Amino acid sequence: MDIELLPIIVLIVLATGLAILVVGIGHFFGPRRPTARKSAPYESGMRPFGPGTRRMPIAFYLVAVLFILFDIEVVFFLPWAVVFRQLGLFGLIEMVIFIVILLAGYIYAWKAGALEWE
Amino acid sequence: MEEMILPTSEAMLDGMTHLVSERALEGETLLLNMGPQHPSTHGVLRLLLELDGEKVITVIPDIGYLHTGVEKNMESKTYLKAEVMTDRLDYLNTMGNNLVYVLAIEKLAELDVPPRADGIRVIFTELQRIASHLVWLGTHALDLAAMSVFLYCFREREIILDIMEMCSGQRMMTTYFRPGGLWRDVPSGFEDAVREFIKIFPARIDEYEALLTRNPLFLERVQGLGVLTKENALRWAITGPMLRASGVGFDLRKAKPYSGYEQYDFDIPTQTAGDTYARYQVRMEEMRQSLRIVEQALNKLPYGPVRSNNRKYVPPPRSELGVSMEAVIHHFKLWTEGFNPPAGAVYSAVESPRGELGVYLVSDGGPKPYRIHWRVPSFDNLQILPMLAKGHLVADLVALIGTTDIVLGDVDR
Amino acid sequence: MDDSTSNMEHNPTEFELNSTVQRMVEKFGARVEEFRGDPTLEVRADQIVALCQTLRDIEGFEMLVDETAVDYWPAEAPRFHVIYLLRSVSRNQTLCLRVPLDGNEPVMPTMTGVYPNANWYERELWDMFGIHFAGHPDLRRILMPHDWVGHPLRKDYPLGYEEPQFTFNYEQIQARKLNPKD
Amino acid sequence: MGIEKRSGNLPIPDDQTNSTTKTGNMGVVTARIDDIVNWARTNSMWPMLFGLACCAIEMMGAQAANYDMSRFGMELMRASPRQSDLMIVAGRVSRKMAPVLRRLYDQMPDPKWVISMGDCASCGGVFNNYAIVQGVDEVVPVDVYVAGCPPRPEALIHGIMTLHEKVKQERFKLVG
Repeated sequence: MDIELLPIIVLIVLATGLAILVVGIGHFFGPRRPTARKSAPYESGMRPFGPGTRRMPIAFYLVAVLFILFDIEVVFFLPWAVVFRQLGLFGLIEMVIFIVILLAGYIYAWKAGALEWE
Repeated sequence: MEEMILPTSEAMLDGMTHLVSERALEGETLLLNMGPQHPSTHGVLRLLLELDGEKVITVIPDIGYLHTGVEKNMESKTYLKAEVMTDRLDYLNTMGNNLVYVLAIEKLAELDVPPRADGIRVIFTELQRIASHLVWLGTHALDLAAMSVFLYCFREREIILDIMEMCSGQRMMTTYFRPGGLWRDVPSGFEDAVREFIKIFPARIDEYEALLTRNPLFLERVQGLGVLTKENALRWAITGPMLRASGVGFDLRKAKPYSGYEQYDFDIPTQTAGDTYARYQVRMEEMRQSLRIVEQALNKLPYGPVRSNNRKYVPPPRSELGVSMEAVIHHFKLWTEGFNPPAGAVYSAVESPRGELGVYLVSDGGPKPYRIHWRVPSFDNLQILPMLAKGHLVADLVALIGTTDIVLGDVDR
Repeated sequence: MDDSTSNMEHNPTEFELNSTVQRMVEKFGARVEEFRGDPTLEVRADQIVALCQTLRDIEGFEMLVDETAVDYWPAEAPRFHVIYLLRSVSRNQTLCLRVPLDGNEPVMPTMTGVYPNANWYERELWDMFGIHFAGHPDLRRILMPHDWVGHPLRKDYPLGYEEPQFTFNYEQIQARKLNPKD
Repeated sequence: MGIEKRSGNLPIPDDQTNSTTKTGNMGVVTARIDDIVNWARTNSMWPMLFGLACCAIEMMGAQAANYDMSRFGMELMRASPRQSDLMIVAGRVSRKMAPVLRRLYDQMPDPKWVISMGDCASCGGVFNNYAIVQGVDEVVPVDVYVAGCPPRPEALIHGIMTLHEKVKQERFKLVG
């Protein structure tokens, strides 16, 4: 474990530690007084009705999948951007090909009307 | 009391079960409450939405969550005390409410109003129109995610509220107009404050226009949304900017001028597209026209009394009380029992920022109004929301509520 | 009442409104009252829909501006008067119609066939006065809670005045007032 | 082990100085846990977006640039009761709205406070009739009443400052 990775480890430990600390304090010390009226679902002020989980139209699923797809694409940029200098021209071409492939997918989705709601 | 989750049919529908389609009841389409507590319903309006995913199938408005029983309460108060309630109806157009109530009394009692009072009434009503349009623009843009416009609009609105507070002592609920004129004359700093506002405001409107008018994000959301044809507008008795945005140039200030509007030269902005963008353009242009009226009214403001000297209806000035016995008698009568206008029924209407605001006043000769009905524009403008919203997305419904510019105090009375 | 309005097709004269009123009087035998320069036509309940139909189609009154009611409570015979205010945007005229109704639970034909925006007005009249409109597509309460009893704007309905809480009657009001603590 | 809230018995100090005096040397800052918790609560108390009538317009005015309520930690008007600590009842509450108001109050997580803004919310105000609930304290427990019809934005902010002082007085005892 060479010394360069130490800062990242410290960062991870601090971040998760703080998160756990904050949530933990709230979880353990926070008073819990659930009443039926408080835990009733919020229906903008009206009485809740019907089952909580209902059938969702497929269009929501489509939008979600498209988002995840292009989000992962962005995640691949990060390691590339870090070593961008060392990779030089080869890295650039590699990434452009990667982007073009996904761009084709994007244009297809756009033309097929996946982004419009209807 | 235990509140368990009730099945769909009885619980939330409060007697509206027969209006909801069969698909909704068994859960194929989503029944959702855009209910009384919602950031974009501009008050306590409840819309029962039937949604197929994001698309709105039917909208069932349920109003009455701010019903204040003003008409019943005014029947038990004398004319002057009842005027205090008129401010609370359409709380964005308080001066307009006062004006229409006072005009109704003056028409009923055939009271004369000195020209200076008429001029000041016009100035304040137009300033109130600008203030109301500013709140409309601020909240409408806020609903469409243009946060900064809200803060700019309220900055100008504060200037107008300061002018109103300077004259009437209250920022919003002024009760400044009284039957037969005004409560009292404007203070000396009034003219400079209004001139200052006239000087800076056109630049501010250009600021809003620069932010929104050619902003593609805004245009994408408002163009072609909620088209209201001319026939539909007339059939559903839509009045005000919504009617003028559909091509009918009907404005009560021109059609039936009151308080001396015929002296001022201003034009009525109209559009023909009838969609949300047309209504936006009409209201923005109306702000400029109102400013023109304020300027002309200020230049033509005559000197003289602000209250008619008809002692049967208007209390005498305090200076007279020490001198003449009749003044004391009139003063005592007016402030204890109020005045008794002749029996009869009148309808008087003014052009409020939302449309035709009218008062149907029935008097039986007693000191209290026998029956007073407020014809409010938002009541009709809200009635066509289900027709406008059919087939649009839920996000467009938010823009539609903004463009109808409804005020729930107006709708529920 | 005649005035020069730039965007009106032609400005109406006093004579024109009177001629409309005269035609309606002959056709429906309506009674005319004049107050502060505004004519009011009084017709029976079964004539009102036909009258509004002719007014809208022939006389050009496109807009039903307002529909309200007045309760002359002690008078039993015509207890409720339903008032219609029609407006002709093209001719810039306003006309007031009045329909007297007898009894405490009057029934009246609906106007939604002629003017669709009467829908909510009539629902409010049912809610506030208890005037039933036959043929109304969905007559239910609009302003009051759906299970409210009574019609508030009737003259015999109490105002619901509650004595305000001052120092001298603080204890009695405090005892009666429910002050939830949680 | 939870913290049981017990309202303090100290009178609200007339001048606005903080009720806890600072210790002498500032080497190690010690403070009671009550003060830390109260300090955290008062400085980020998020109101619920619950505008009813005319007072809501004044509340928007107080939130806007000129009076800027967010200087006192009230940056966000949370739309849902789940994320809000303070309910400002801004406007007249009608009989049809009272159950909705009560349900929203119940759905707010503890600790929660209520400011009744304006005369109509505090005592029915101008409207004393069948349609208006004569005072919100018949529906929800109210902490601070702000007078005015509508109260000026400064009056609302003063009401909020009074609430902050009241919250600062609260003392907790550790429940075993």
